[in-house]
Amino acid sequence: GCGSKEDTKEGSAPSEGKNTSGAVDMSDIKIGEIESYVLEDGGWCQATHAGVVAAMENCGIPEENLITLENIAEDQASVQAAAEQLIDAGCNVIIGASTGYAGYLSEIADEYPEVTFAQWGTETEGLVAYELRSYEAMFVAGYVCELMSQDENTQLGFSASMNEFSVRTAINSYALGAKYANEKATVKVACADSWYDVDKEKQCAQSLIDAGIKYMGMEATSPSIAQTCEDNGAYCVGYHVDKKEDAPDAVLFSFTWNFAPIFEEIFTDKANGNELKALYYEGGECAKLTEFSDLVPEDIQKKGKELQEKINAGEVQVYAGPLSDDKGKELVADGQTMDDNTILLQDFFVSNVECAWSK
Amino acid sequence: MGELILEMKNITKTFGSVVANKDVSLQLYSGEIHALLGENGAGKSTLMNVLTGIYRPDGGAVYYKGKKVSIRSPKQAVNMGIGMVHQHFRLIPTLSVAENVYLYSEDRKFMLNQKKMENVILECSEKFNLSVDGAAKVWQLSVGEQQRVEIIKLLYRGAEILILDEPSAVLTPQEAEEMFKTLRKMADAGKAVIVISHKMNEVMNHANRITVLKGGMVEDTMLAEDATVERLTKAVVGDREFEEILPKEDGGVSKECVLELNALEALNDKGLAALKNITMQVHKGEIFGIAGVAGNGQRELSEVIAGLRPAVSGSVVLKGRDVTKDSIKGRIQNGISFIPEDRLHMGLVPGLNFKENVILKEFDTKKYCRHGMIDYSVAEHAANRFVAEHEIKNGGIDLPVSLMSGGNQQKLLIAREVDTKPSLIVAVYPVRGLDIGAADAIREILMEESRNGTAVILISEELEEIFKMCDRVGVLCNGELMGVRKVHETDFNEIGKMMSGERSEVAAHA
Amino acid sequence: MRKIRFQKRTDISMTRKILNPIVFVLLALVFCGIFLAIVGFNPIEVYGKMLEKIFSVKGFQKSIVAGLPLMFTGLAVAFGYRMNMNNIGADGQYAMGSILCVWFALYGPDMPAVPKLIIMFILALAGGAFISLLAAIPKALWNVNETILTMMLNYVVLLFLNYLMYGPWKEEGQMVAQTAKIDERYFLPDIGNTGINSILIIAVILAVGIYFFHKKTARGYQMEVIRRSPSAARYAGMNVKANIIFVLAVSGAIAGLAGFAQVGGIIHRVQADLPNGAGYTGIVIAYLAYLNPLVVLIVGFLFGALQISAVAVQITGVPSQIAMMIQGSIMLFVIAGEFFNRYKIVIQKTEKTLPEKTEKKQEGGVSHE
Amino acid sequence: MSSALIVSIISTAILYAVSVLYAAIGEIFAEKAGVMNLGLEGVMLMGAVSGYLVAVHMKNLALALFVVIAVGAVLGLVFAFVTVTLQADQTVAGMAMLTFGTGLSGFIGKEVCGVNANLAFESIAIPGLSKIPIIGPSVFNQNLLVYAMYIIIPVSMIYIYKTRPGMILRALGENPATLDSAGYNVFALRYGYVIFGSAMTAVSGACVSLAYTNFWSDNMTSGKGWIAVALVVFASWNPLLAVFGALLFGAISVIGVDIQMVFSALPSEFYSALPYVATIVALIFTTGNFRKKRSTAPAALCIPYNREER
Ligand SMILES: Nc1ncnc2c1ncn2[C@@H]1O[C@H](COP(=O)(O)OP(=O)(O)OP(=O)(O)O)[C@@H](O)[C@H]1O
Ligand SMILES: Nc1ncnc2c1ncn2[C@@H]1O[C@H](COP(=O)(O)OP(=O)(O)OP(=O)(O)O)[C@@H](O)[C@H]1O
Ligand SMILES: [Mg+2]
Ligand SMILES: [Mg+2]
Repeated sequence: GCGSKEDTKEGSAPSEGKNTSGAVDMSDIKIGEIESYVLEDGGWCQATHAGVVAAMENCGIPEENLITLENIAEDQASVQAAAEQLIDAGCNVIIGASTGYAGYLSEIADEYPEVTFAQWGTETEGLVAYELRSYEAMFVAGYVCELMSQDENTQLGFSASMNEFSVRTAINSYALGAKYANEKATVKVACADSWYDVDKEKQCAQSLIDAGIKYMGMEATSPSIAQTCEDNGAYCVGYHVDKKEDAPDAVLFSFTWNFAPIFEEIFTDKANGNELKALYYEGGECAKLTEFSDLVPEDIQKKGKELQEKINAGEVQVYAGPLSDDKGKELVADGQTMDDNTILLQDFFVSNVECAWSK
Repeated sequence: MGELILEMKNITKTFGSVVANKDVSLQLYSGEIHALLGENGAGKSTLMNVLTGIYRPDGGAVYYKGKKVSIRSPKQAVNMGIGMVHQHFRLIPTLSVAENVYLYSEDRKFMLNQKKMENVILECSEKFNLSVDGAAKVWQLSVGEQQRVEIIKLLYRGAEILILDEPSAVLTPQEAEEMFKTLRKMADAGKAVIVISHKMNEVMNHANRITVLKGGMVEDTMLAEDATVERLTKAVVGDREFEEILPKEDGGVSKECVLELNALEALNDKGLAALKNITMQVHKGEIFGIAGVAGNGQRELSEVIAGLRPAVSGSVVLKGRDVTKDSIKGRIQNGISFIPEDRLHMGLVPGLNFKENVILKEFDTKKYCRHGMIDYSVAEHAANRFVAEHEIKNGGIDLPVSLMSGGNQQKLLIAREVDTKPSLIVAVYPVRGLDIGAADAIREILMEESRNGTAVILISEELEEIFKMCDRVGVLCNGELMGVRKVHETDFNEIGKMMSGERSEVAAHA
Repeated sequence: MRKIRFQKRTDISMTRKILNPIVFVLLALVFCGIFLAIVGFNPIEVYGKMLEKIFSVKGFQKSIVAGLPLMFTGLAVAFGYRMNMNNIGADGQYAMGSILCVWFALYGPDMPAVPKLIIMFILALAGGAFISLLAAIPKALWNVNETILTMMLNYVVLLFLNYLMYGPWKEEGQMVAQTAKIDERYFLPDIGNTGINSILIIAVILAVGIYFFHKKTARGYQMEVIRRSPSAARYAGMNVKANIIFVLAVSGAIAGLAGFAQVGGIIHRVQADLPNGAGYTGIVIAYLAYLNPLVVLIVGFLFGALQISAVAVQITGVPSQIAMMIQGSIMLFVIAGEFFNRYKIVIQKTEKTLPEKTEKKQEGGVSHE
Repeated sequence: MSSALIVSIISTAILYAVSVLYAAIGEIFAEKAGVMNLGLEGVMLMGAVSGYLVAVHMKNLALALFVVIAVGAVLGLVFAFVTVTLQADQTVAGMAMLTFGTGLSGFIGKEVCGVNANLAFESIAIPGLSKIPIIGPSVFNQNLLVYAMYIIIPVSMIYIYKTRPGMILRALGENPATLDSAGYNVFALRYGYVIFGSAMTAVSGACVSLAYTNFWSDNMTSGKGWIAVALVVFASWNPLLAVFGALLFGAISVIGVDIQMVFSALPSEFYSALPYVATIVALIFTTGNFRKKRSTAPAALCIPYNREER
């Protein structure tokens, strides 16, 4: 829920500290959003932007209080110029949506104590970081896919963009979900080595299909994976945003980022003059799966939803021991769970990931 | 002579500040061969380029068959039947001879038929006695052969008015003779021919009328019958003192051997044997002529000596030292100086200015260079010295040499080469395309050098020149040295026979 | 009837040379202004914001920061092209320079700042030169097209860079695909309190050095001869192969310095995709600067300013793509405008009709090409 | 390797190859005419977006293709005006085209970003031929743009090397002055080929947005234009060699992904770099003058023609 006007008035007196900026009226919150690519990318930027817009609406911040800068490269001059430009235009909340911005925004955060810099990623000095427990939803995705593939007894696949921590999180969670459904399940991974490359993404999907895979997860932006699956009678789980439109006959459901609750929390804290947290870290509603499409059988849909509820209730832990990586090294001992910081910055692959390029 | 077919009236053409043509008027009758004479830079090519639509005149008019025409593009000129063989060839090096000819023809068939085209070329070249291989790519041809392709192109297209810009410059006297016969045939068939030339004898023998340009203006026009060498010379070079070179005296040549070639073999650009078992010596203070029809290994010989082309076997010995394996630079330092056939693109850098060209060969020697830095003031000094010593005319030593006339370019090139104090000069067609004044100056420089003890290899197609300047002459045919003669012990006849492949075993070591 | 003719100018005055591009930049802005107005934006406001940004102190500083890597890549490309060596691999050379540089800064031995920086500098040069040599050697020995070689190497080196950034060299405990910051002792200082890093001084010294290299040295002369006539160069005994290797290596080394600039002077670390297309922008800069190293610095700065002002344009609601379009238009107008630097328009009275369109440029002058 | 895998590799490689070949072959024609356009990527994007816009709004593929060609032609006209008439530097003009095209395509494509056109060039199996083992399903079960390319390749080879206009084209890039004095209109010819090349490049864009995949997104060609530029040189300005190069590149990058999944111990970046490394190696072996081969680059490439220049 979003803080009302009363909440604002009730708010504690402005306290000192970098992350507090005193109470402001909700309608005085002016947001500057910095994106590395275009808003309509059908991926990350689109998801972030949708979250910002939804949060503003929920909080009653007028639409015109948002300024968005697209295509801001991750270089110092551009990022800092963008932030300063936004601040000059009156923004008091700057949202940096690309990991690469963290260092540059952190450098200038000091100069603008009244401005809140909300930055995607891990905690960074001077910034308010936000992160999602995306692994929970991906776990369910892997679970559902494995249930579907069990009849045909095929391996699962995963089409990845880069060998990077957030991608690895998606892969591992997906694989663990599959394992949760079937102890023997394994996931084969193909990597495009690019955040966006229509050709490579298509080739990855094609190679997975050629290797006999029928169900795959993905961490990629363009619709080419979904469309390749559709052309070959395979299925995939969409990523970033709802991908159903791209290939209705191939997309089972999608993993989506829902940043609205987090941004709402940040805006409310800002409006109330609460001390802002160094890290806003959410799961559940924030990293969620879309509705299952008809391609997923009823009973499996039900099982999927049940698992989701169990996770939300804390009954199932995704990164629970015993857990070892693909080299056999123990990651989590039996009866323990992995701490979130390790999950966020994971640089391993779990044992049932078949990934040639693990380090 | 037939009726007036073309008339140029008061043509003026300027390039920036250069006035290339001023009030030039010219009449052309069908059935005549009209010769254009004049110094380098007199404006002959420019005038013809105006006629073929390449340049647009600033003033004046052209009348074709009595009607005023404005020739705006080469296309228009070609369609009117005006065809030109340009001084700088207009050939596509990567296409075959046949394709080049076909490109220029009126034939508009969509598909190409290589075999048929080659056959047509074969016929055509047989008919006019201009032998070229239709299937060969143009880049593989010698300059002389390329010239032949240009002429075939024109003949094949069948123009009404034929313009040839210095066609004989790259032909042997025999070839030139043949060509003029062909041109005469065309003229007799009612066509009009304009020939630009620097060779007075040829002009007087073959032309009907002669026009001399000087400084962009018409200096004199006459019937060929009225022409004399004196009159033409005066018109071309003005009142300037003009001495005919006297034939070289026998004797006075040292026994000291500067260059020795032993059983030298080399390949041409096509990878075929171009030099076969060449053995010869050149002595100090001697001018050694190489006679022969172009394309018989002259270029390869000069390049092997200069180091631009590797020898397959045999050796090049300079002043007793085997330099066969030496680099080009090594040979330059050892005193080999080379005046190449393509003076503008190999001997000089056209886009660079005068003084930058002066230092081309010695830019990194003590003369011009200290600690890796070039001292341009020394270069400027040398440039001014060259200008003064050799009466080189140029727009200023800071202008690109491409703007200088051919004669002056060659003077610059030779002045630079001589300035390196070489022990051997290899000069390939050094006076090709030069006006008589410039040619004379170039020859005089070479003679002077040999008098000072430099050995000179003079590759030339003009036997007259060889007989006047050389001590000995060797004849190249098909890459073989047919024989070597002292010029005083032989005659045109014998050399001519050797040029056509008759071997003569008389030894001629001085 | 009047006839428009283009007459070649014999000499072009300095004022014209400087004024002409300015006029055509303005024309480009007018063109884009009309476009902006059509799609519903106020061009005056948009341009106002742009100028405001460029002429603010911060904007100026940012423009220099953004322009610095471009200056190096521009110098690199211009240096290569002075001998007709088309080096479009400045991106990869820049990346390799930064990799070696940051490697030494982070993992090299601890030592005083000056020797450390000198070694970093040399390694950046070496990294760039190494990549460029991979193209230079096949070019020199077997005349393999250097344009394609350098371009392909870009992809390879950038994949290598990203491998390091996402993999083994990634800063511990951080998400960002970048190395840790180098030790503060090894930061290059700012120039006084201008907020501009002293790396600019290196760029200026380098540009002046290259300028005199071309003008005065025997090597510079050789490059000029080879550029204009390789056959004359061979004739004069110059070692064309060695010069190709030399020129490409130096060009790559200069591009490598962009990496040094980042590590030593700007971001003090290396991140994924660091070059960000600077090598390609460098091509444009080099050509627009007529390959003159001093002009490269100015054009490099202007491109930095353009990049920064593109941000400002978006503030007014104009999509980022239009900012890009404006950049493209400016480039197109400026080079098209070059024509009027070389030719002047003469309107003549004639009795004839206009000549065909394609035959406009027939009046010439003394050629200086 | 199973035959299904071979079929898949071949057909994916073909699909990839065709999407760059339109641009590469178009550019071969333009460069043989003496004009180089480095900004193929910009033109490609404009082609991709305009085709997609028409597909979304008009639901008509033929019309989409027509508009793509028209847009490419208009961009070609602009490029020709700048480089042929105004004799501007072709390198910068190309880069300007790249920036301009990328920007403009992104802008006009905003509204169809993420919109599914549901209209694309679908694979059509050729009766009979598609039954041949391996070759059939990989080569003769493709979309119309691929089949058109099967025709364009031999036609362009015949055109360039066997016809009179092709010979003129070869001459145009070598020595325009020669053609000029032989009465050909050098300017008109250059305009024609530049426009043709640009239109072909735009079709390459359509291959990406309407056949290879079916969507539009900003900058979606992600570097294909540069690959096409490289391909032209790689192929020594010969369309057939370009086909070979494009297939090689496509196949290696597909196989790279396949072996990436099988062989361990190397980072995936290594496999992603393979096609580029292979291009370098192949370039050295095919164009290196080990046997004193002549350079095949058109001699007048990038040099504006001006009659009075000398
Ligand atoms: N395109 C051009 N641009 C500038 N100047 C030119 C051009 N063409 C010719 N000139 C100048 O015009 C003058 C006449 O040149 P032209 O080539 O007509 O002389 P020419 O009589 O043919 O000489 P040559 O005997 O050397 O062939 C020369 O001074 C030359 O430098
Ligand atoms: N401030 C400037 N603005 C625009 N163009 C310039 C400027 N300064 C120089 N140029 C151009 O840059 C080019 C290179 O300049 P430079 O002074 O090196 O010329 P150059 O004398 O031809 O040099 P070089 O002799 O080494 O070739 C020249 O064409 C010149 O017109
Ligand atoms: Mg002439
Ligand atoms: Mg100069």
